[in-house]
Amino acid sequence: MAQTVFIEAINQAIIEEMRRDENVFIMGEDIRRSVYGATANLLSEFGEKRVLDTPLSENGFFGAAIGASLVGMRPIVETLTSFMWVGMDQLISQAAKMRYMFGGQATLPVVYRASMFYGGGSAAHHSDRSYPMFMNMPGIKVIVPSNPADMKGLLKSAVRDNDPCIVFEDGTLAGMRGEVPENEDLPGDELIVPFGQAEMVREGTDCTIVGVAGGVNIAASVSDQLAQEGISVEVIDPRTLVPFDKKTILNSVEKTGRLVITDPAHKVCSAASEIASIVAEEGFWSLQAPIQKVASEQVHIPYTPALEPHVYPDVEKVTAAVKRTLES
Amino acid sequence: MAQTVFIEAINQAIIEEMRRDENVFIMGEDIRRSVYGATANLLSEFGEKRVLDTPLSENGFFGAAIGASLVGMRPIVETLTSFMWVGMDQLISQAAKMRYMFGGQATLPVVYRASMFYGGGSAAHHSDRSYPMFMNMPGIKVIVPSNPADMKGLLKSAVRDNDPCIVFEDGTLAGMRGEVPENEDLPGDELIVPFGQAEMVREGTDCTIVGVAGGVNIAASVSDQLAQEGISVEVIDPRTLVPFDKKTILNSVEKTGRLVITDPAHKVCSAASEIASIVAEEGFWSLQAPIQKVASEQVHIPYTPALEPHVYPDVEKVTAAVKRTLES
Amino acid sequence: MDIDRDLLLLMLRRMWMIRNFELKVMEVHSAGEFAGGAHPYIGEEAVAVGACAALEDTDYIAGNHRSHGHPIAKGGRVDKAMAELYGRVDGYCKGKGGSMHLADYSIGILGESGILGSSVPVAVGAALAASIKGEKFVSLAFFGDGASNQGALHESMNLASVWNLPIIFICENNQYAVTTSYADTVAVEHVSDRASAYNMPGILVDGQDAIAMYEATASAVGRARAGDGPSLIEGLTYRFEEHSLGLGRVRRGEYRTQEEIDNWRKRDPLDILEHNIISQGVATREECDAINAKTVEEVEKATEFARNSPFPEPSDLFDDMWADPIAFP
Amino acid sequence: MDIDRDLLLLMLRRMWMIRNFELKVMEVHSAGEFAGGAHPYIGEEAVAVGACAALEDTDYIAGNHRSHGHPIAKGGRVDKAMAELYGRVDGYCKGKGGSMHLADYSIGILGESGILGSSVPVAVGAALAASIKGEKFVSLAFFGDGASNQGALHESMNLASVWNLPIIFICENNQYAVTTSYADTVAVEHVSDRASAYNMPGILVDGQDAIAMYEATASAVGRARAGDGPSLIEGLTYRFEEHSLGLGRVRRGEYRTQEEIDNWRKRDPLDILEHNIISQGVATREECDAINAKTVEEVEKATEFARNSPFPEPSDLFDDMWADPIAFP
Ligand SMILES: Cc1ncc(C[n+]2csc(CCOP(=O)(O)OP(=O)(O)O)c2C)c(N)n1
Ligand SMILES: Cc1ncc(C[n+]2csc(CCOP(=O)(O)OP(=O)(O)O)c2C)c(N)n1
Ligand SMILES: [Mg+2]
Ligand SMILES: [Mg+2]
Repeated sequence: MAQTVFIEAINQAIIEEMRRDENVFIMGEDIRRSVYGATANLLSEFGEKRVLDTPLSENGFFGAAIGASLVGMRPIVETLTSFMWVGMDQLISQAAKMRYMFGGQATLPVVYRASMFYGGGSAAHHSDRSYPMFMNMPGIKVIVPSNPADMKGLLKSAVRDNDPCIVFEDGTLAGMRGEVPENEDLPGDELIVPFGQAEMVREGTDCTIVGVAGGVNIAASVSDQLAQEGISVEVIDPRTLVPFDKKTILNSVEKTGRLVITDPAHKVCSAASEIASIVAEEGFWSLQAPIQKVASEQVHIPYTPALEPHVYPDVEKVTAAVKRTLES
Repeated sequence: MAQTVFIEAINQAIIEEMRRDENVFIMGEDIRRSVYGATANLLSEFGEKRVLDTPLSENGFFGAAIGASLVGMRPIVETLTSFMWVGMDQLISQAAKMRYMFGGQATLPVVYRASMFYGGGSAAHHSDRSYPMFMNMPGIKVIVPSNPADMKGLLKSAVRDNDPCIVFEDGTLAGMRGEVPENEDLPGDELIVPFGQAEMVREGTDCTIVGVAGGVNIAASVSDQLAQEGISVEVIDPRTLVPFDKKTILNSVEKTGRLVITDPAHKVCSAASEIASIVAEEGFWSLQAPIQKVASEQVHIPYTPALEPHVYPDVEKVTAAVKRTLES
Repeated sequence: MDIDRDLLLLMLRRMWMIRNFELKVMEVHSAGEFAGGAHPYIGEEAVAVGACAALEDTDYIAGNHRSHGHPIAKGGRVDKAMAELYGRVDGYCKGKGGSMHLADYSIGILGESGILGSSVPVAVGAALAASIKGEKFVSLAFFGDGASNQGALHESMNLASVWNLPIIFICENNQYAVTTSYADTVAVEHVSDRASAYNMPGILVDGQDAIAMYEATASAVGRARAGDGPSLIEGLTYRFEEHSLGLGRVRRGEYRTQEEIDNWRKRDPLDILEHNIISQGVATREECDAINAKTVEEVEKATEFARNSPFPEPSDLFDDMWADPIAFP
Repeated sequence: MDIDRDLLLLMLRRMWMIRNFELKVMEVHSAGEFAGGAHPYIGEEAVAVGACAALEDTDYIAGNHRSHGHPIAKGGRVDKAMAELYGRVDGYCKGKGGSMHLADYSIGILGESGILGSSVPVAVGAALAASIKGEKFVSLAFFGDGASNQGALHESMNLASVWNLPIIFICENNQYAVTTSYADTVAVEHVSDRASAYNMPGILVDGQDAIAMYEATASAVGRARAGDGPSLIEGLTYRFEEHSLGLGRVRRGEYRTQEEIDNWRKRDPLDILEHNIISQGVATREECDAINAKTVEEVEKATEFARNSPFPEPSDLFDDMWADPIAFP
């Protein structure tokens, strides 16, 4: 298996899908010169018609992607979570709602790739982790890969999916290396990761940690460290938040009796809140201790490195949460 | 005490605040002729400078309100939740973030009055109940009045508050009559409802229901009906979701051991999810049964009256949830 | 331009269809037969009908809240439209969309949007697909004078221009957004004057004259198909009725004078088209009246169809949410 | 126009301040003294300085990601600006904003926005306040050629025009948005051509000439204060450096030729202003050099100030979220 960087995994997925289906095209700001790194080599292979540099008009080109998808194309749109506010109307009023509103007539196979820059001094305007908002609004599939292989396999699934998808690309993972299987080693000669299937990242018996996006690595580290202290922590990566595999989580909590959730989103109405509420409703009798949410503090992302790290979940906070739940 | 219609309570609050402070002004679409009913008689009393009909440019005038607030005005903006997507960038990137991002230099006393039309055949494009998204993003106070008196008192507080506020005006309450105290009967001669103080709507001992906005009336009806069966249900109205009075709820659950939440928002990452997650973390040892969320189904709002009512929480669903929690 | 006889009569038929559909809608709405709001297109029929007469079934349109005229003008079915207003399973959207969200994907009607300006980028996208695929279809976006102030319009016109897309922007300038005069909200005299800011032709057309609308649109469509890019057409028109059914607060005459309304009613687009048709000897008064009568009949049948169509079952609630279904939470 | 000697020298001082500030920022950034990105304003100094020279302290400005030039041009302090880039408590925003979010509310700098186009409606709002209160202050919005395609610009210019607000829109057309040429994204030849779509004056100015920028802005400010409404000014300029520090992927010359860069560098705004000043006998070469040297010194001091300023304490994290504080969840 090849060691592949997260951002390269994105590039591989795009290239494979554009080769496979000529209706796939990509648009975004400065993608021809691959300013953000994921769109390298596309222009030379696929040409200007299928690799579109857009004006700064997120609402306009988010919508143009929707329109193109309605008439048979499969657009991939590159953007940042923080620029999605500008194009929110197209995402919510059109992408999420059209199919239902038109009684199933509209099919919108459009993929938004939204980078989440956070943790690197990008400050409040460039550090959004907005997937909980898209969980609240039905109609968009919410994809949160936590490693290069899933990134590749989930993005390929998104391109083939017939519903609008937002793939939240966690910027803290951009340089992460991981094993991505070679196509020839795979059944069907390609890497597809299906939606709605959580992955068991670590098995354990004392406590379950559900990690979201970059939170998965934190959870895995906590599990590894606590193993040294004889504490056995199970780690689950939901991989997609819509659809959501609650069964794997409920089963795990049934086994461990304890649940910690680590989510880089702001903690109020976060994915962590939702998962906690599901378990408090459907897994209540399994719980032997209070659920612990470890999510970002309810402040904006400060620029200064002296403050920024204190906003997010980290190994220390998650370890403390696991210990709290074990002690109570 | 006068019986006042919800929409008239809004009008009273606006008139009183505009009389009190000449920096208060109001802007929105077709407000001079009070198309949505809450802005009657403003133009004649306050004139064109302070009662502004805007072009259809939500992002533009949401932002203009922010700018005006930064330099000493106190704008009230009338809109609908469903039009807020168009102006989301100004709400999130500017209103919510400016103060923190500028290290406290910016003060933005701006109020958005966002009607939530739902339940009356307005279909997917006009029926949003989007407050959970604004709970997720710090920086905006989230106000959810459930009756005419609170509507008036909370809106007046919002106008005086120095942070951006969104007052979510539940359209199912537009015609609701309720007692609104006369100013001369009040201490300070006016009705002010402070933020962050939940109201105990019914006292009870067997189960707690937290209702959000229109959900409060449902909860109260359930409490009244179940009282006939000898079941004692406490009903709590948080009145504001940001800030949020968790203490009153945790105290109530300590007493009753059971929690049902009824919230007209879509159920995933809803206010109900958040409240459930708080209690599952901080009130866990009080709970004697699984928490029950009763929120809107995860579909868009269908137009037809044959389907629309099935989306929302209602007395039947909430009653069933209370019984489920009592039986388990 | 020399217009085909059949096309003229098709336009007349569609305009009567819209007029009679809307009259029926007003009647049954005030009788309480359905509850949601609706925005009558009466007085503006020539705009949509003239524009859509220049299109093929394989071309696309997208529209707005004033939503019955566009699909009928594009050849949509009144029975499915009416059933949709009644919230029935046989409606265009199985009752899920209602008045503001008619769509017929079988003939390129991408759907009406209740959020103003919001369907315009979508229409741009259909044109983008034509450009990428190298196909000849075009796309047409309807929006009001009020909506022309939305940022979405600016972005859409700019995108269409820099990408040279086959799209026609049709501004239905009926001079008001609800109660607000366009003179108070549009900084320029004519919306079509804004075309120069996007380096595209901007054409101001008498929106009461279906033939003029057809000719302007046909020429823009010709440009678009030839690869010469987008156009902006403004049809100057007037809404004869109030903004919407069920918005009782706005009384007639409160924001516009009776005189203004009366003057515009004298320029009824149906009178104008019939006058042209008859004076050019394309058809007689009797033939025109027969067309009108035929559409009255069709609308009547459509209303019966709607009334007899069942409501959806509660279990239908979850259908149509996803193309590739997922478990509902 | 006859420009005051003091004003000319003030402009020169501010331009050197920006230039030397940016050079220092590039130096310390590449030495790793702070981590966040930064967008150098080198080459474009005349635009902001000329424009702001036409303002009073009681007037307002709002800007964008290319954010060091605007506040310095408006009279902001380099020590607090530099400390902000270093993420220190003595920074303008106590380290919470960083390079892209400088602001100084004491002198009308409403703040720089990292979301493009997004500060423009805010600037419109300040002008709206002037109009409602009947006061004489004006507001000025800076945005790039790239950002001119945002819907926010359309809505803002239209609002300002229909409400006749005292605002000046300043497009800094440096001809690229990151790697994308404005010719590929702006459908019209000059951004200022779009003014006609909003019924306001649109003025194309040589953005390398501070005096020209000052004169155009002063006359627009005069109009605005007199109640004659908004203006759009486009300063045609050029970014001498790459888009941003810390965006390593874009190599010089990949999207623009070395020749183009060299040609523009020959039109350095500092050379042009000094040439004017010296040739008009306003000051000597030596006096100009002394001004430059003085700003080098101030920037040096500012850098020391920044380096010596402490980082915020972790407990400061929750400060400044709310004006009327609430319990944190
Ligand atoms: C984004 C948005 N803002 C506001 C509204 C409310 N609204 C519905 S119709 C209308 C007036 C529209 O005017 P115009 O675009 O001229 O179309 P017309 O109704 O005149 O056909 C308004 C303000 C809306 N539906 N969407
Ligand atoms: C809404 C939004 N979209 C995209 C970006 C990313 N971005 C930052 S700077 C930039 C280019 C801006 O070009 P222009 O407006 O011409 O300003 P310049 O950098 O040339 O000064 C882009 C695309 C952003 N910050 N905000
Ligand atoms: Mg109109
Ligand atoms: Mg530029």
